[in-house]
Amino acid sequence: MHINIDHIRIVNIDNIIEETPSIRTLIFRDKLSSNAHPGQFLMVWIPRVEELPLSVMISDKKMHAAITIRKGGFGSTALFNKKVGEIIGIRGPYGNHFTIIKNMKKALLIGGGTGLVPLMRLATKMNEFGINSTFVMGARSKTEVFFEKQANRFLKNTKHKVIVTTDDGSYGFKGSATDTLATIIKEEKFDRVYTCGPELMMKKVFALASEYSVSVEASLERYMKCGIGICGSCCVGEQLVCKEGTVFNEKDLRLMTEFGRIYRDKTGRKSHIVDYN
Amino acid sequence: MHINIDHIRIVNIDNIIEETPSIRTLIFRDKLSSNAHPGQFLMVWIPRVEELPLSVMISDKKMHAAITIRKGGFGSTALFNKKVGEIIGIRGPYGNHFTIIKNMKKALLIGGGTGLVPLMRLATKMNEFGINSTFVMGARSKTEVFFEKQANRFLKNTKHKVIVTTDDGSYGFKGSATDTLATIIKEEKFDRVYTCGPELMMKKVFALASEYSVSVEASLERYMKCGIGICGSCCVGEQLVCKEGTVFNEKDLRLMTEFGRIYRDKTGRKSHIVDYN
Amino acid sequence: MKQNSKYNNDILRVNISSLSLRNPTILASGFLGISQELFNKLYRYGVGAVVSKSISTQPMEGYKNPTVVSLGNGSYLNAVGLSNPGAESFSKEVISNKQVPLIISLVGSTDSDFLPMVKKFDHLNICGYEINLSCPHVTQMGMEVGDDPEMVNRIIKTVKSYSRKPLFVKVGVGNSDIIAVAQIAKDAGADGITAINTIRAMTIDIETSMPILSNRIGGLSGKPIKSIGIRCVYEISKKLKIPVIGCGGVFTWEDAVEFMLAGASAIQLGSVIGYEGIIAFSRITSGIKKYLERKGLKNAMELIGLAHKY
Amino acid sequence: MKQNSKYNNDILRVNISSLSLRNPTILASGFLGISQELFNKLYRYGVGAVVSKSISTQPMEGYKNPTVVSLGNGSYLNAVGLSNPGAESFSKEVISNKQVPLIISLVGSTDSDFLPMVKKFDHLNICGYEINLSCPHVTQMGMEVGDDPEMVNRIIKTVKSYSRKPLFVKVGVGNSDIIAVAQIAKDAGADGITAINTIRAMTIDIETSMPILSNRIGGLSGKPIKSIGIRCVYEISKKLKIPVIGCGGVFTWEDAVEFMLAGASAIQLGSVIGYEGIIAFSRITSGIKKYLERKGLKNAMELIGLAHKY
Ligand SMILES: Cc1cc2nc3c(=O)[nH]c(=O)nc-3n(C[C@H](O)[C@H](O)[C@H](O)COP(=O)(O)OP(=O)(O)OC[C@H]3O[C@@H](n4cnc5c(N)ncnc54)[C@H](O)[C@@H]3O)c2cc1C
Ligand SMILES: Cc1cc2nc3c(=O)[nH]c(=O)nc-3n(C[C@H](O)[C@H](O)[C@H](O)COP(=O)(O)OP(=O)(O)OC[C@H]3O[C@@H](n4cnc5c(N)ncnc54)[C@H](O)[C@@H]3O)c2cc1C
Ligand SMILES: Cc1cc2nc3c(=O)[nH]c(=O)nc-3n(C[C@H](O)[C@H](O)[C@H](O)COP(=O)(O)O)c2cc1C
Ligand SMILES: Cc1cc2nc3c(=O)[nH]c(=O)nc-3n(C[C@H](O)[C@H](O)[C@H](O)COP(=O)(O)O)c2cc1C
Ligand code: FES
Ligand code: FES
Repeated sequence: MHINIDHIRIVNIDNIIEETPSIRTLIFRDKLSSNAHPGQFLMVWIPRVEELPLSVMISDKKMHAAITIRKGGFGSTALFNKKVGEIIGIRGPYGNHFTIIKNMKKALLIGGGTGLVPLMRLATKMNEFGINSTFVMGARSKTEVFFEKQANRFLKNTKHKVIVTTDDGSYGFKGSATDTLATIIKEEKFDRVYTCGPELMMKKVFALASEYSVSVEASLERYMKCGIGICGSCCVGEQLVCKEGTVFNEKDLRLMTEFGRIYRDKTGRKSHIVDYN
Repeated sequence: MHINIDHIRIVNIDNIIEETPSIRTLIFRDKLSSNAHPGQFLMVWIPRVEELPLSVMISDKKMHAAITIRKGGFGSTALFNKKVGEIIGIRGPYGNHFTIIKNMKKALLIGGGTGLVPLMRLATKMNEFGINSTFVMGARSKTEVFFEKQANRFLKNTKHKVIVTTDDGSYGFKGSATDTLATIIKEEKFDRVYTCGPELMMKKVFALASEYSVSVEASLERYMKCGIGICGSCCVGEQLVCKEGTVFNEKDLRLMTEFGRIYRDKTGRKSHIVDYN
Repeated sequence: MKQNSKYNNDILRVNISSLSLRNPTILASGFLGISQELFNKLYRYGVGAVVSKSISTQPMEGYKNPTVVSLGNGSYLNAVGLSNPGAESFSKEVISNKQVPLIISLVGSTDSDFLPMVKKFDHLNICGYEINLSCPHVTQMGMEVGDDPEMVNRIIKTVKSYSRKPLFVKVGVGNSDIIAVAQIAKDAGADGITAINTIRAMTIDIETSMPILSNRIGGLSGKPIKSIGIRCVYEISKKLKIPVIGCGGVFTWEDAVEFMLAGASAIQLGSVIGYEGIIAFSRITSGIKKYLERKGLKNAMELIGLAHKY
Repeated sequence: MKQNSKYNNDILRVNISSLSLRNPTILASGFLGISQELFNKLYRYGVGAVVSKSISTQPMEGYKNPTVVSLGNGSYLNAVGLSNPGAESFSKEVISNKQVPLIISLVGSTDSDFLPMVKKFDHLNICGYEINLSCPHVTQMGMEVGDDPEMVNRIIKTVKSYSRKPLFVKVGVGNSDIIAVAQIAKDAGADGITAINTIRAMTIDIETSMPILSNRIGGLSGKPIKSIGIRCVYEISKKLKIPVIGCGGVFTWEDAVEFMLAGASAIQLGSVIGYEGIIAFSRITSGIKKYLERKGLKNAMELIGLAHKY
């Protein structure tokens, strides 16, 4: 039977992985999500609580997929607190996705926080296509580092490097992920830089990559209601993040006057994006 | 593109044949109708006037079909008066259809008035399958005889007989079509009798055929509103003529206590079927 | 009444007011609704109850064809014009009814229309009435009556004063607040509400620029109105605490369950018959049964209004 | 206003009250309606005019997600809750508007809400207002206001007393007679009517027994409501002889033509965008154009209300 991806599918939480004290990965069986492209997202229904856009995380289990949630406000905390055996609803996967260039040799993946999620799915692609990659993961401090082991595992068939940076130096390199990028992008030639994470980080990544004429794909976040291109709440200028994004390339980003600058809240009002560190 | 047969298709009247002073055949292009099975009918929309169930008549023109209308009351007269180039709407074809028995050798077709229409389509099938047939056509008098020539033409590749009867003897055999049937059914063995016309005629046909243990298929008429099995106006007992009919076989007819007896009018009230001669 | 054993499943039995139905599927008024032989067949095919075509004091011819237009995607537009054989003739039709739980749908303009009709039916083997206050396309009848609170009150009181059989009032989405009409019906003594009827709508053929229905305007039924029906059932059952029979666009067992969760004690099937025929009743019933079993519920009535909690 | 030459077709130009649009396709309120950059893009893609998201005096957060549910078959249920940036912030958004024929949709509870808003927009490059009297899911706003004839009258008079720009009143199918509301709007001085808004509806997830929308009840849009919209446009335009903008389930050029034959001077597109994106505008426009040419008509306005003759 044909499944309408816009209809909510109820799934059972089969397994939960505690990534950090405030980040968990919930695993569920869903064929469509298991085939999602890296960078696509789901609209996740927490019944009678919220619906949130969340990137599709990968699961080792066949026909399964996952979401990785950081405990924060109302909706995310309710989701974080779900137990194995409880149910959630999902629709999607939505949006475009990261793309691989023909004859690509070397990729750089750089992200932070739950922005790492789409990059993890991308990492498995890199592995599959035999593309060597460097994966830079930023975190505030040691307790917030996650996905390092998985990244190494996902990339195991290729020549790869997983570099962790912490703002406070409690683990890996001290400094921000973009500091590290600034160093390695000078030394090595990458075919493309992929990024997802805080928008100001992505803005710096874009600036650095542009400086060294490296192609970029960045996955953006905006407030989403419908996830399917009708309500307009996720707009960045004339683009809809849910439909024409979430992934934009250097050409798109160059034209987006709001990228790294303007975020619209739930009401649609614009505010300036500020560094929350 | 898939066509929904329930949606009205507007067609142009390409040609009109005057069969008798009160009967005309209107020819139009419509693929679905051109492929209709013998006995199927169309719901014919005469814009802002009426919608009438009418049997699908055959047309020699490729991709074309026809309807044959007897001028009577409001709707039929409006349709009868349509000119070449005017338009009508059609939906369907609807209903089941006459069927041919495996290894059938000889068929008898018997009808009267516009009941001849589905039998004409059936005649072309007989020709196609090489089944020899006798076609008995009843009419009141000479001026009301029609389809004789066409029947001979449609049956040209088979051994066939077209017998016309008139009540007043002004043409062909004097008497009713069933009088003739009574004679020939004694002398010849038919695999099946097909009939369409006034219900009392069909009732006699059914009685005669049963007497000689010949299989029968009769196409019934009832007042139709929807043509698609929802309104119930066309019911004969528990059967819907538009959906389970219009063609019923001897087994059905035997169980139908209303066959040849009861007709429901537009309001759904029952009345007794009387000979209108 | 005797029950066909194949369709006897206590898990599916529902009670609505004083009615007890072997399952919650009911034939909606206006579908196949004038022949006792058809009612018998429907019962053999597993229907829980049957509502007749809406009957008026006198026979009505209704409108000229076209009276029913298919709009595709599981929907119809109809302006049959309440054609029906009239109470006298129809009471003779159903006089032979033995086992079919038959609800007579009645329509009229004033309270005085109803008493003579009820008198013709009340001694027959029928199990209740449905008062059609919501036909959207016949002037002076149905919806126009439903828009007149005083008349609604009088009609219901008149019927209740004569008959002890359960009385359902069928309401629709139109020019008045559906909750308000249902409230009046409840206050006047109705035993339940049927919601919803078709919704006033229209279709125009773009080649001729002409409305297709002879009456131009008709009532929309089928899939498009389901979510509107769910809303009405939810609001009426939640606010008025009165038994509700859900109607409008039920095509699958999932739709039936959704209506029951919204607050319906039973559901009526109409347009689906145009797509699947009367097999729809047993198909939907067995879907509900499997759902109940999977959810570990003992009886279909446990579903009624579950969504009110949230 | 400057016109994009690719979309200049005199055959498609329509006048509605004092508005002159290069073609009859308009973006419906609530779709993509908060970003000037998006309005500019829509105009590049061939839109005839744009209606903004409904704007209130203060910013509104609206309801929690889920706010939009796809019901399949070209239909959505939404209870966004009129979330919008508020008049102050939105007037800054559109201050840079140059060429887009922009209609500001306004929503409020009382007449006193409207004057301050109109004052913020009236001097900007906008071409009219649409008063939303028909949002079916926010209490004290939209439809509840539309159900109060005196308030409708006061709101319209207030806006008209300040502004000379054309004012359209958006009505819906709900608890009041849509014709009566439109009549009040006309009498109060409205220049046109937009019909229809979404219709109150609901969906319940059968696995959890829970309403999906956070607000439980929302508004149904898309294909299911088309024939209801056609009926409303037909009745309003025929009975009131006032310009009407058709809205509700327009997915194809055939739908657009049907609305115009019913009496619409232009049509709004909403839900179709979820299926095809904004390419829908040019696709539907070019369909209308071919139809006009085939029928030998010189201008789209010749279609308006043709069905009234029959
Ligand atoms: C495409 C996309 C992918 C995402 N992937 C992930 C992921 O994999 N893991 C993860 O933890 N988070 C992800 N997020 C963020 C996530 O959707 C929530 O924003 C976040 O979980 C905060 O939720 P909350 O309930 O704590 O928010 P609240 O406390 O209610 O609000 C805090 C802030 O969260 C943001 N937010 C809340 N609701 C939404 C919404 N519907 N759409 C966008 N932003 C919202 C807003 O900026 C809001 O101001 C993603 C967001 C987008 C747009
Ligand atoms: C399956 C079927 C096939 C038919 N095929 C033909 C055909 O090929 N040629 C032909 O001339 N006629 C055919 N008829 C009869 C035709 O539908 C009309 O009944 C007939 O043309 C009379 O129409 P009127 O406008 O003159 O009727 P009116 O003067 O309005 O009514 C006279 C009588 O015609 C019958 N009638 C009217 N409308 C309908 C209707 N919607 N359904 C059934 N009966 C109706 C009723 O018995 C009615 O009492 C067929 C009928 C059916 C049911
Ligand atoms: C052809 C037709 C005739 C109808 N006749 C009646 C009627 O006589 N009385 C009535 O109360 N409802 C009548 N209805 C409305 C149905 O009973 C039902 O309320 C409506 O069709 C919605 O249900 P559905 O979506 O399952 O069809 C009729 C509907 C159709 C399509
Ligand atoms: C998500 C969404 C938001 C809407 N917001 C508004 C609104 O703010 N103001 C308004 O008048 N109508 C609003 N509407 C109603 C639409 O403008 C339109 O009337 C309705 O969707 C019917 O048109 P359609 O079938 O083409 O979608 C909204 C509809 C949807 C689906
Ligand atoms: S979230 Fe609604 S348009 Fe993107
Ligand atoms: S004509 Fe309606 S059921 Fe046969």
